[in-house]
Amino acid sequence: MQILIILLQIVILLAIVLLHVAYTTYFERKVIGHMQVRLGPMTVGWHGLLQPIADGIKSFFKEDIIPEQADKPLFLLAPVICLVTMLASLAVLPFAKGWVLADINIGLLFIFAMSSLASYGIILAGWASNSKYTFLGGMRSMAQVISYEIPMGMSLIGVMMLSGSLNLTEIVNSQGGSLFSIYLFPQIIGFFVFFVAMLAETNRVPFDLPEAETELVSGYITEYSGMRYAMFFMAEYIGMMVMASIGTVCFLGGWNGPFPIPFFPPFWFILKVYGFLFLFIWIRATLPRYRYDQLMELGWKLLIPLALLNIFLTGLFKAFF
Amino acid sequence: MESIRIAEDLEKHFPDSILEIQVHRGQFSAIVAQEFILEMCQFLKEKHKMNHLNCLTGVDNLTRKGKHFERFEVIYQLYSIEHRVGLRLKAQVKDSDNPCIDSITSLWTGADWLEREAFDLLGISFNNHPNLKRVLTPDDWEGHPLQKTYKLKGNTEWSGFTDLKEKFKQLSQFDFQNTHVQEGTQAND
Amino acid sequence: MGKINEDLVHITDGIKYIPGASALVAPLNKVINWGRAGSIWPATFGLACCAIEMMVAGSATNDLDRFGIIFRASPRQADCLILAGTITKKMAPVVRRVYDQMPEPRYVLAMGSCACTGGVFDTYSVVQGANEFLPVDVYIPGCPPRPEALLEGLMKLQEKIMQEQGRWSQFA
Amino acid sequence: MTETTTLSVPVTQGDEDKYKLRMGPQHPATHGVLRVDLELDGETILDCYPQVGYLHRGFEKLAENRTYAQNLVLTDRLDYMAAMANNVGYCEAVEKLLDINVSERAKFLRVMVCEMARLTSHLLWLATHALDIGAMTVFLYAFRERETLMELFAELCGSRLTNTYTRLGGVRQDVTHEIMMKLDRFVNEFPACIAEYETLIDTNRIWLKRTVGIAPVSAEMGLDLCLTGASLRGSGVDYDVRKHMPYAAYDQLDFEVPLGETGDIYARYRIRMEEMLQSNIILRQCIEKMPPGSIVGDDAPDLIMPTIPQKKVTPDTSAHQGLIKLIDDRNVYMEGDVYVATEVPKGELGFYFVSDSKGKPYRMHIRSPSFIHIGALQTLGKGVMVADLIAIIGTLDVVLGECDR
Repeated sequence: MQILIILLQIVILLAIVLLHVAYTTYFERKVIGHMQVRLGPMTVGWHGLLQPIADGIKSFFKEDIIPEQADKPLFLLAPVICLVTMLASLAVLPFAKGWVLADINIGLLFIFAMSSLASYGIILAGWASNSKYTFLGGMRSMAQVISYEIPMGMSLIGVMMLSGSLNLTEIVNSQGGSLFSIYLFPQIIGFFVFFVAMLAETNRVPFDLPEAETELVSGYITEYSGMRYAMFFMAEYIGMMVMASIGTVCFLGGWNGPFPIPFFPPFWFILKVYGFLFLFIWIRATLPRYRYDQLMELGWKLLIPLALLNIFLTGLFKAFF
Repeated sequence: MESIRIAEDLEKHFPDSILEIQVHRGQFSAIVAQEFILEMCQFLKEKHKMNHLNCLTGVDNLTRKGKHFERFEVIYQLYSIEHRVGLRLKAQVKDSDNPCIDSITSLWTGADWLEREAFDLLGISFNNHPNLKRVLTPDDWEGHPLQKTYKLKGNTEWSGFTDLKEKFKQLSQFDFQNTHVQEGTQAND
Repeated sequence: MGKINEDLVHITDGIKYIPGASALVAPLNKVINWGRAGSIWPATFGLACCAIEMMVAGSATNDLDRFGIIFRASPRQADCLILAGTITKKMAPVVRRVYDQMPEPRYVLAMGSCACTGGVFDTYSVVQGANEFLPVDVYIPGCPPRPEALLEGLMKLQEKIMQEQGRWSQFA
Repeated sequence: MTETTTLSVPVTQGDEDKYKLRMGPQHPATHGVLRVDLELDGETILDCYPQVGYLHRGFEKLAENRTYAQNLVLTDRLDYMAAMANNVGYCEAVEKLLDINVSERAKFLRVMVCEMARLTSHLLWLATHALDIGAMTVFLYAFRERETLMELFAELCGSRLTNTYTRLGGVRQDVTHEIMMKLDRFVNEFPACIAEYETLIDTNRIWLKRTVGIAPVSAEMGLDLCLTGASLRGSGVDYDVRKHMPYAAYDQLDFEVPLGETGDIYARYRIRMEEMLQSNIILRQCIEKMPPGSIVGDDAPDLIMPTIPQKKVTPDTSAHQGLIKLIDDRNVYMEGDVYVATEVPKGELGFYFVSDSKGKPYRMHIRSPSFIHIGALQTLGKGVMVADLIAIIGTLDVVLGECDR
């Protein structure tokens, strides 16, 4: 019976998240459209509201091409790895007080592990397609993920030190004593490092090198078509949501808000996540793209020292106050 | 210095090679023999600061009559950015079956592609050219399109295109045919 | 491609249908066609002058994104190929290759006089119309067509998609 | 081009550690159908071989089979981003060859459309260059202003992109008051638009990182590679055909030629932005100084728009009645050759004509800047990274229609 309830919870969570993912794409197209003095989807449904559904149906009924020279098992496996790891990391996210599937005490580490695993999907996709652009995309992704995992992990050490826990619910609860009940101000350096690393982890502009459209066609997903492409697409957007959730939980006080909303506790959480998503989109519409070596430089020469400084300052803070 | 002075100076240095100096609509051109074309260009570039190569191309004189004209000629349009004067050299290429002239890529790297183009479209070869291959037409193209003997629609079909048509014929059986239409819903056109 | 077998009921020349399947098939057809018509993703593939007008059609004034049309860089993810410009004989094998890389269902729009018929370039190196080596679905005349004409062509393509029957790709 | 590697291709000895990549002809960043064969070491380019000809339509051969007036139509399809400038270049060359006079008003109209074409071309360049580097919003902002100009073209001559506006001896149609009013409004508003693009990219740190110091071209190197236009002026060489060999009414107008120093991508970007402002100044002068009078010269030989639209056109009605007169009739063609250069947005566009005293050109050669700039890519592309190569292709501002002809 217990298992059945958990299964039911999983199904409900997945359904809601996938629907959100679909409408995140719609949200992105609309917001970017308006930023670029145009309208975005308008004709499929009222104001284009059915656009993600149409895209989904189309992708599902597309032919699924497996290139002749591809490494077939890995080619089939890669999108699954990407999607499953991203979905798995949803399990530990606390959407509201008690609204969490698995309240494990290494939540933050679990999410790091999963997002690192997802990069294997990208690398395998780049390798298995046996095409030159995908290979370059996979290589770039590998370098990027390795360089940005480190500052990302380090930027959150400050939060761990302040809260004294890796459990995400604990982290949210412990933020009550800070300014405005969020860790943003005591951890402002950490937040900056985290935010930049988050953009890089999710392969978004200005760090969208693995799928740089004008350089590598579509990067690691160049050879994927139909549903498999859609799986990568979903994985990317779930990744964005997971990262935005981590940011919300660790720096913005999770589900806590200025006043509690009755009957729907995750309101503030969702609002903050969508705020993050809006930032992602805003940056996409504004900034050019870094070059590969400049990206490495930024990661190793700027972000890691900053993250170390943050740890040091937090340590001093903890020692004296 | 004006173009005519430069042309005269050129004639002084290469007396045997200059066949004629022409003027048409105020533009000076020197018809020259092909032997010392590289030296002439170098002379103009270094002495008269003609450092900008406007244009390099060839002409097929098959149906055009002229006093000094050979079958092929190569045109060099030079310009001095400093002195704001230009001069055109028209080198007559002697051998009409296997036309060949010295390359000036040692003076202007940019002449590389212009010479390749002249080779591609007119069939004029250039000695000492680093990479004399076809540039506009495919590598296995037959004939040189800008020769006067070449027809506008081409003398022969390119083999790559006939292969493609053959492939299209074979593959077209797999194209989707909308034949499963029921009577009532058939396209009403 | 639907499976052609003995059980199909023959109506007239070239028109057959599966008995009893229509009650199930027709609504599904409609849903699939609606999905496809609502999200036509063309490959980013400009050949010549018309590509500029294609870019204009994608930009703010006409905004193809309104119709759910976004350009995909990789032909593997594209549904339709807009032949925007002159196709030369040297380019034709490449165009065919891009078409071959696209997954079914795929559509071809010939945009502009050159892609339709060769246009003013009746010379040794120009293909006289894309239909010499590609199955073209929609022809858009003009040299180059205005962006509005491209929109019209895409809508004609949507109409054509809505009339399709039984094009279910890997399931058929 | 998503090419799956064909593993059966034999690898030559010593080449095993080079990663060979064929970029194009179908690639989002190659501005049409350019193909670049790359040999990579990681992401650094060891060798770069541009391949063109995928849009070779046989212009020069076709021109030999058509009359001078008919060829005018072809020039639109050369540099289709600035068709007007090509029209003007072609007409200037043929008028020089056939010794045809142009009326004063037509000269100013030509300068006007030329500069409008320069603006459209530079706006498109800015849009695609920014998109190549990854800033996608500039693309849509630049297209917004470009549309205004395109619609003005449509109003002026009925076509947006392939205009065929000029005629031998003049232009096709006179401007109306509304067009001038609209142009005036555009000229007044345009500097603010430039400022808007600059807020997006000009001092953006990422933009600067991607452009400053990348692929510098010294003045000697630029001349050696036969670069022209903004690509050469970015290196500090003062060569602008509008100043050096003035055509149309450029000698009566007051404008400056912006020069760069470093010759890198950023310098060329700045130059094109400054050129847009200069074009704006020229346009303003055109509006103010536009002389009255006829739009065709007195001895213009052919293809003037009929002044009485419904009147039947026969080949032998004379030009003075304002009707079409075929160019074959006039026996004015002298034997000879001319080379006439004009400054189009991409650089120096030259037409070399050989006439054998017939109604058709004996030989027409087009010195297209893009062709030479792509040739220079081989030198410029060595030793940079793949992402830089995209930026270099963008900054050279090549258009394949003009390159391949």
